[in-house]
Amino acid sequence: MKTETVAMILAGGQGSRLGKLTKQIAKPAVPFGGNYRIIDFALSNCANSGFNDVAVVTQYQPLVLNRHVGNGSSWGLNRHNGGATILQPYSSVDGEKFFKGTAHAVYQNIDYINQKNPEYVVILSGDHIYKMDYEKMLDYHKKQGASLTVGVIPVPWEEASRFGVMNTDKTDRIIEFQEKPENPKSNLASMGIYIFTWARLKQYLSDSQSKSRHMDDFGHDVLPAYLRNSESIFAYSFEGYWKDVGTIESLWSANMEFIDPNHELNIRDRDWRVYSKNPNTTPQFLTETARVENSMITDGCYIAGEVNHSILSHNVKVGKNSVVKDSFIMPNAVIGENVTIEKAIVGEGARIYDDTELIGTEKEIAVVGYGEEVGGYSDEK
Amino acid sequence: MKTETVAMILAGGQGSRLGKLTKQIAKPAVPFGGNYRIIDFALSNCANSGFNDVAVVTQYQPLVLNRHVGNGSSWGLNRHNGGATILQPYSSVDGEKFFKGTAHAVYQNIDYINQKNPEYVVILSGDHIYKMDYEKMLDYHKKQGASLTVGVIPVPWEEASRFGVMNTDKTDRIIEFQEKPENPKSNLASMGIYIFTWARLKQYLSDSQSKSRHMDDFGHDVLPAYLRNSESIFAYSFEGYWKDVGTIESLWSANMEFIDPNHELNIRDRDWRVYSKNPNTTPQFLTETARVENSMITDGCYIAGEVNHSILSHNVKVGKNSVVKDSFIMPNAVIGENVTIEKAIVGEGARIYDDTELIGTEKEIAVVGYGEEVGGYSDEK
Amino acid sequence: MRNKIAPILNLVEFEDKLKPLTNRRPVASLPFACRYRLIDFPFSSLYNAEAESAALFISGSGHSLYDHIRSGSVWGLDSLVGGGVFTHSQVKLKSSRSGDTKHDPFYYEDHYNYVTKSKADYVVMMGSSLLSNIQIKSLMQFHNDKNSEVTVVYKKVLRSELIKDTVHSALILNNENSGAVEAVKDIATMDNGESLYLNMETMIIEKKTFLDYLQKARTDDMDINVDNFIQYTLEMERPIYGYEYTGYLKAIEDIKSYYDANMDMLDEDNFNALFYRADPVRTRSKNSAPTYYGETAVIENAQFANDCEIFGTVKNSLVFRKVTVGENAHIESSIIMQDSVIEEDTYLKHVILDKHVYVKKGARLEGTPDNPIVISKNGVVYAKGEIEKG
Amino acid sequence: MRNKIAPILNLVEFEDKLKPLTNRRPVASLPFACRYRLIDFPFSSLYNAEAESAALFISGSGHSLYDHIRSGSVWGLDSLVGGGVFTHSQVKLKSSRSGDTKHDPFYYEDHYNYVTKSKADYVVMMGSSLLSNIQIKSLMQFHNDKNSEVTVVYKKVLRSELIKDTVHSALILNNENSGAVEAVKDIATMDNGESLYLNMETMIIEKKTFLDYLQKARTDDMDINVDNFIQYTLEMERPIYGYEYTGYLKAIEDIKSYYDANMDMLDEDNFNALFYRADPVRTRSKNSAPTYYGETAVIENAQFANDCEIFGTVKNSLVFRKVTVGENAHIESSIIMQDSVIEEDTYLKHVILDKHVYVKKGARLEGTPDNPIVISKNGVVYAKGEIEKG
Repeated sequence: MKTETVAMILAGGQGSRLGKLTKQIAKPAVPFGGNYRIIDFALSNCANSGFNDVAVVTQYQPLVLNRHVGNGSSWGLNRHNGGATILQPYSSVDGEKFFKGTAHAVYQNIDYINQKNPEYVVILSGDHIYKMDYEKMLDYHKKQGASLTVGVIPVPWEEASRFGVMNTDKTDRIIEFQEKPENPKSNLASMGIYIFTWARLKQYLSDSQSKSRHMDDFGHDVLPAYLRNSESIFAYSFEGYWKDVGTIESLWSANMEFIDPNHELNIRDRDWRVYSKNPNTTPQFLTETARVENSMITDGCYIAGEVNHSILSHNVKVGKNSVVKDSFIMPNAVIGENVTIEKAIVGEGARIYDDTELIGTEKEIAVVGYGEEVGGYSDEK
Repeated sequence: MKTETVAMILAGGQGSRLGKLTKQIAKPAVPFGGNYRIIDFALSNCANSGFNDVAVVTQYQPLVLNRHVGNGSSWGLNRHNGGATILQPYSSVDGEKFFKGTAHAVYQNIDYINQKNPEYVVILSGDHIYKMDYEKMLDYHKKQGASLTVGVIPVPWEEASRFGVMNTDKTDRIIEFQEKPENPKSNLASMGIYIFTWARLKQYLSDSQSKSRHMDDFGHDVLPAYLRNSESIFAYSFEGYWKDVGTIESLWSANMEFIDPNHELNIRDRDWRVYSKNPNTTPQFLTETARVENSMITDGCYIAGEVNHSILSHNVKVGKNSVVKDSFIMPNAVIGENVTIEKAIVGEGARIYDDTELIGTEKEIAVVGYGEEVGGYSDEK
Repeated sequence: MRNKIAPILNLVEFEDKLKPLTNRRPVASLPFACRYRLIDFPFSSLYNAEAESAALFISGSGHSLYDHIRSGSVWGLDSLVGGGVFTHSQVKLKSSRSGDTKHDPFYYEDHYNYVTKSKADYVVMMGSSLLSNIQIKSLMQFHNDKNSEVTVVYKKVLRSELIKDTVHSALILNNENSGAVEAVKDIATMDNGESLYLNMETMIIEKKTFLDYLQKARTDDMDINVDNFIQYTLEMERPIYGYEYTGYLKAIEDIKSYYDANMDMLDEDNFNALFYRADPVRTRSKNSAPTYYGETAVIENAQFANDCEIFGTVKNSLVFRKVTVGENAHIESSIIMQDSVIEEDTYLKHVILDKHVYVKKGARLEGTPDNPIVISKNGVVYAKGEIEKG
Repeated sequence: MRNKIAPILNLVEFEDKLKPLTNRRPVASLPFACRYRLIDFPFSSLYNAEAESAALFISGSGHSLYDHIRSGSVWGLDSLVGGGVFTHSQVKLKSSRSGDTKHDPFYYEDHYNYVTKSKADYVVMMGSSLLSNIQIKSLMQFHNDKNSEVTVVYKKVLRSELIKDTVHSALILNNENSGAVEAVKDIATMDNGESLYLNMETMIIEKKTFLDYLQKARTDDMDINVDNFIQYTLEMERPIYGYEYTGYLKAIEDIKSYYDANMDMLDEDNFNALFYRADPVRTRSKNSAPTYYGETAVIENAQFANDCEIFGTVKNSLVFRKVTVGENAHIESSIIMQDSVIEEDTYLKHVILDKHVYVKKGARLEGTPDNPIVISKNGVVYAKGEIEKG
């Protein structure tokens, strides 16, 4: 069967602004929303958009990410010789192949794409929270006969200078690209989503290699080269919830928004589901002393304390007389008795011992790392 | 469930002595015996030995190898949270992690092993043809209370100087290791199979790292260090067919031996099966003009010519009036009409056009590379 | 451990007293404890024993069961290499319980083929209606230590823990310490108040002994079940032992015992005994969102699965997936199965709602602990107490 | 393409004339062409149309079929996300063919639930006994181009290509170019020599129309099959078209047609038409070694699966997996199913050996092309012409 589209999810970044949350795992593998990891949104979008061939390009601390993605079966991707494929650095007769940038990562994996021999390659990033029908964007790309279509989202004008913005003409053709401009001419920010007609992109990447030109990054190198050569580049406008969760504060606030049952993402929509790998665990057990209000709780939790406007991921334990408020607790964390947690993110498998206080502010969210222990005999780090 | 044993199959080598056969694929992924790839023997041994957790450590051209191994389901390994896991170079906060040697590859993947927290780690190489019950060797290791057991095989004395040989005392304890010695004191050659008690090995690898000592290779570094420290190291003697297929000639002769229905490997033994990933293909079709004698043919083949003392892998086509003799033909190769092939290895997907002669000798086997075209309008490379 | 056991699940179980819950499903696929079905318990025992395959014998079409089991991958039973769940619908088997027809010859042949093709040394027989979490590895250890040919799992219970006309049987042991089995006896004939060794209908048996009995059973047109194996082994005077199970057990025999078993889970000791005592219990998990508890939710000692939205009061109850509970709804001591909707201003106490029941605004239902009200699948409950059957 | 079709496989097919091959298997799991079973063909059509699920309706226990299908992963039907093979054993359905019992109400409910839960726009109905390789994507294209509500696949054949008392029917078309269907007619009533449009019992139908008919069928206790859909659509005067299939087709109706279909595969044109014309045919492949042909093997126009060892002569025959053919064995114009052993000095011509048949040294069997000898599963053939049934 001919493969029309290959999606490449670039999931290699360290996400260093997430501090200790990404010390041992890649950013796309960071938990989100109780039942998910960040990359689930991009993977589910692929599945819901009808893409079967999805490569996850990864190089930073990939163990958790790789096990999570597996063969893609959790997202229904393991069908028709397609499925999720993990692409990681490797060596060849040409030497070792680490990835120097987004476009370089694609070039280094050109063998994978050539085997699939697609018409189109969709470049996605693995670290945004959104629901998007890429098939509609692909239809647009085809209709325009574009060699490149860039996904853009309107941002408030006053924030536009924080983004790479696209200036378009009246037909939505991109005529200029400004990276974090002081005086933005447009408020259309790049989402880091590119649809390339593969034959053309392949030419650019291969030529650059033979001519020793740098074609490492899509934004810095490829897009300008396309513009210089008057390729037909179009902007495809996305309207809807889209959030980068690259910092502690944005990760926290995205989770807090997510609690709202009327959240724009509509997580319970059966027609556009967000899939994840589901752990094997027990039901949620709320004891006689539990008080749970305006919160999301996941299977495997055991709650004897109070939970208020928070998200508890699977297998979290909350002891008696403890209060968890305005917080996001990652899977398998254990919270003892008489603990107060407020405006915090607690990492996977962390242990908060009895009688501990962990209180952050909106400007400085309290963070407990992966497997970290707080209170009790251990020092608070 | 506690994991007793983790098996690490070191499959990262380039296998450069296989010339153009390993230009695009790793040596363990090279086809063998009609229906197999070389690594199938180690993987099937793991499955038959009752090991569920098998890591395939790879860095050279891993695309074909990774797709072949997948999650290990073809070998029945995908059970009980175990399964095959591909480990490839990655980066971390400590920098980029390419593998400098066998022991270094294990050290770089210490996170994977720690998660499994096994008693024993079994180190295997992915490029030998043999059937071996590792569980028996593990039982021996336990019985001896060894910290390391090395799999050895007796070789003719005159060839011993080509190997790493183990001198043992009367109790089979290894007291000396000689790497390719001029005057070997023993004819027990190392098979590159090690069973380590993990806690001890972990200590060696971690200590060496903190002390900046080199502990890159099991044979060159780890084994001598163990000997220096008087660790209890035992030799476990394997008797049976064992073949390194690291050169064109050894790959060819191992295949020729494999044809023999009385071959020691006993490929049709239902109690110790060699598993592989089976392609979806049609039955074997031998036409009215076919003549097949003393040969192994695989599903998907179409034969209108003569095949004598050869192995045809799946989906090979042999046209009318062609003769294939004393040769090993890899999957999807197409051989036209009036072709003569003798003492040759034909690579995957190669095309031999009509009226071509391809004749090797026992000393210099004719080789056609992966996807290579010979005869017709194309030049013979 | 390599594949050593060939498990046979006898799922032709007594289901009449569990209607209407068993109208369209075998006992084995009865929902339990928010996320499970009864079959998950024997299957998880098999998983933890690293079994590679299982043969199922059921009556009827088994659709709901097959839909749950699928390839068996959740329980490690889908290996491409010698694995698989082999299903056999024994249409005639059930009627033969009443003795009026002969067994289909395939009944014996299917057992024979499965066991002989397997490379196992032992056959393990299990059912699903005696809810428990059995460690087969320990059972096997005991079996080997005793040099037993047949070892049957039992639990010491009081006669009163089983219903009056129970179909289960008790082991008569030589003495408790040795565990040697002397006889098997119908419990229905025993007096209340007696303590007894309940035959848990779980057995490990040497492959050869299994095949020996199979031949006799075929000749004499007998059922292949644990009771008959015990009788046979006793007759042949071969070594047969009882293995004591000390974990949580409940015989699911009628609506009340089904209801009680679920309610038992709200007791932490029982919950931990079943789910955390031995090895984990695995079930097919479905993609889901976390459960949302609104500002008006009041929860007290209750269990929930993912994917619910709760705005009312839930006390001493178990709530399955995708259930909505409206504001001012009051649910107490009830079991609410998946896809049910309980609108606002409703009152449910001692009620079992099967899947996809709709409780309309203002409706009230109150059963008793001994006689909970059961609403069948797809039923609708109106405010005036009318119930429309699904 | 996202999931657009809800396929229903009606596998309650006419099997009486295929005995003894169908003694223990439905028509759908008849072995074919060395490596396949008939179900592989409709399933591969579904795979190539990227279907995500399928509902199967069979009679009997279906064990051999389920064992072949397993999770459906070979055909992409095992997606965790909305996928699955849903099996329904319709025990009563079969007897209802003779009109003496009413349908089980679940018969209709199962169809209804499957189709309404699916997010598909169309229902596709197929069977397995009309061997072919249909491209559903092209069918759907045609269906949409015609703005049809029901489109039925047909092939132009001669009356003589079907058996005298065939159960199949023919379409009556308004004219061949438009493809509009005017009526459906039993072929058994038609004269030999006639050319006709064979109703291939494969149909695509708008979901709404399907559900409309389902309601009527439930009320009137009618079968859910292609013929009835055609009648209904004609009565309702809705657009219904025939879609011409031009590939290889064989109606597997009796032993002879089954034998002929296999023999057809030895003709390269037929083989290519079925296996290479459209999309690949997928089957569950088992782990295997290559087939070994010894020095004494003589092969002429024959097909083999892996895992055989051949030392004798095989002409114009099809040999399944794990077959051993001894020296000086002569096999001609025969079908040898898996696990059979043909010892040396034997002679087989126009023979069908079911699985695991043992032909002892010196045995000779010779049928005719019109009446091949069939040896049942596990049978043993002795030199003196005695046959011991398996």
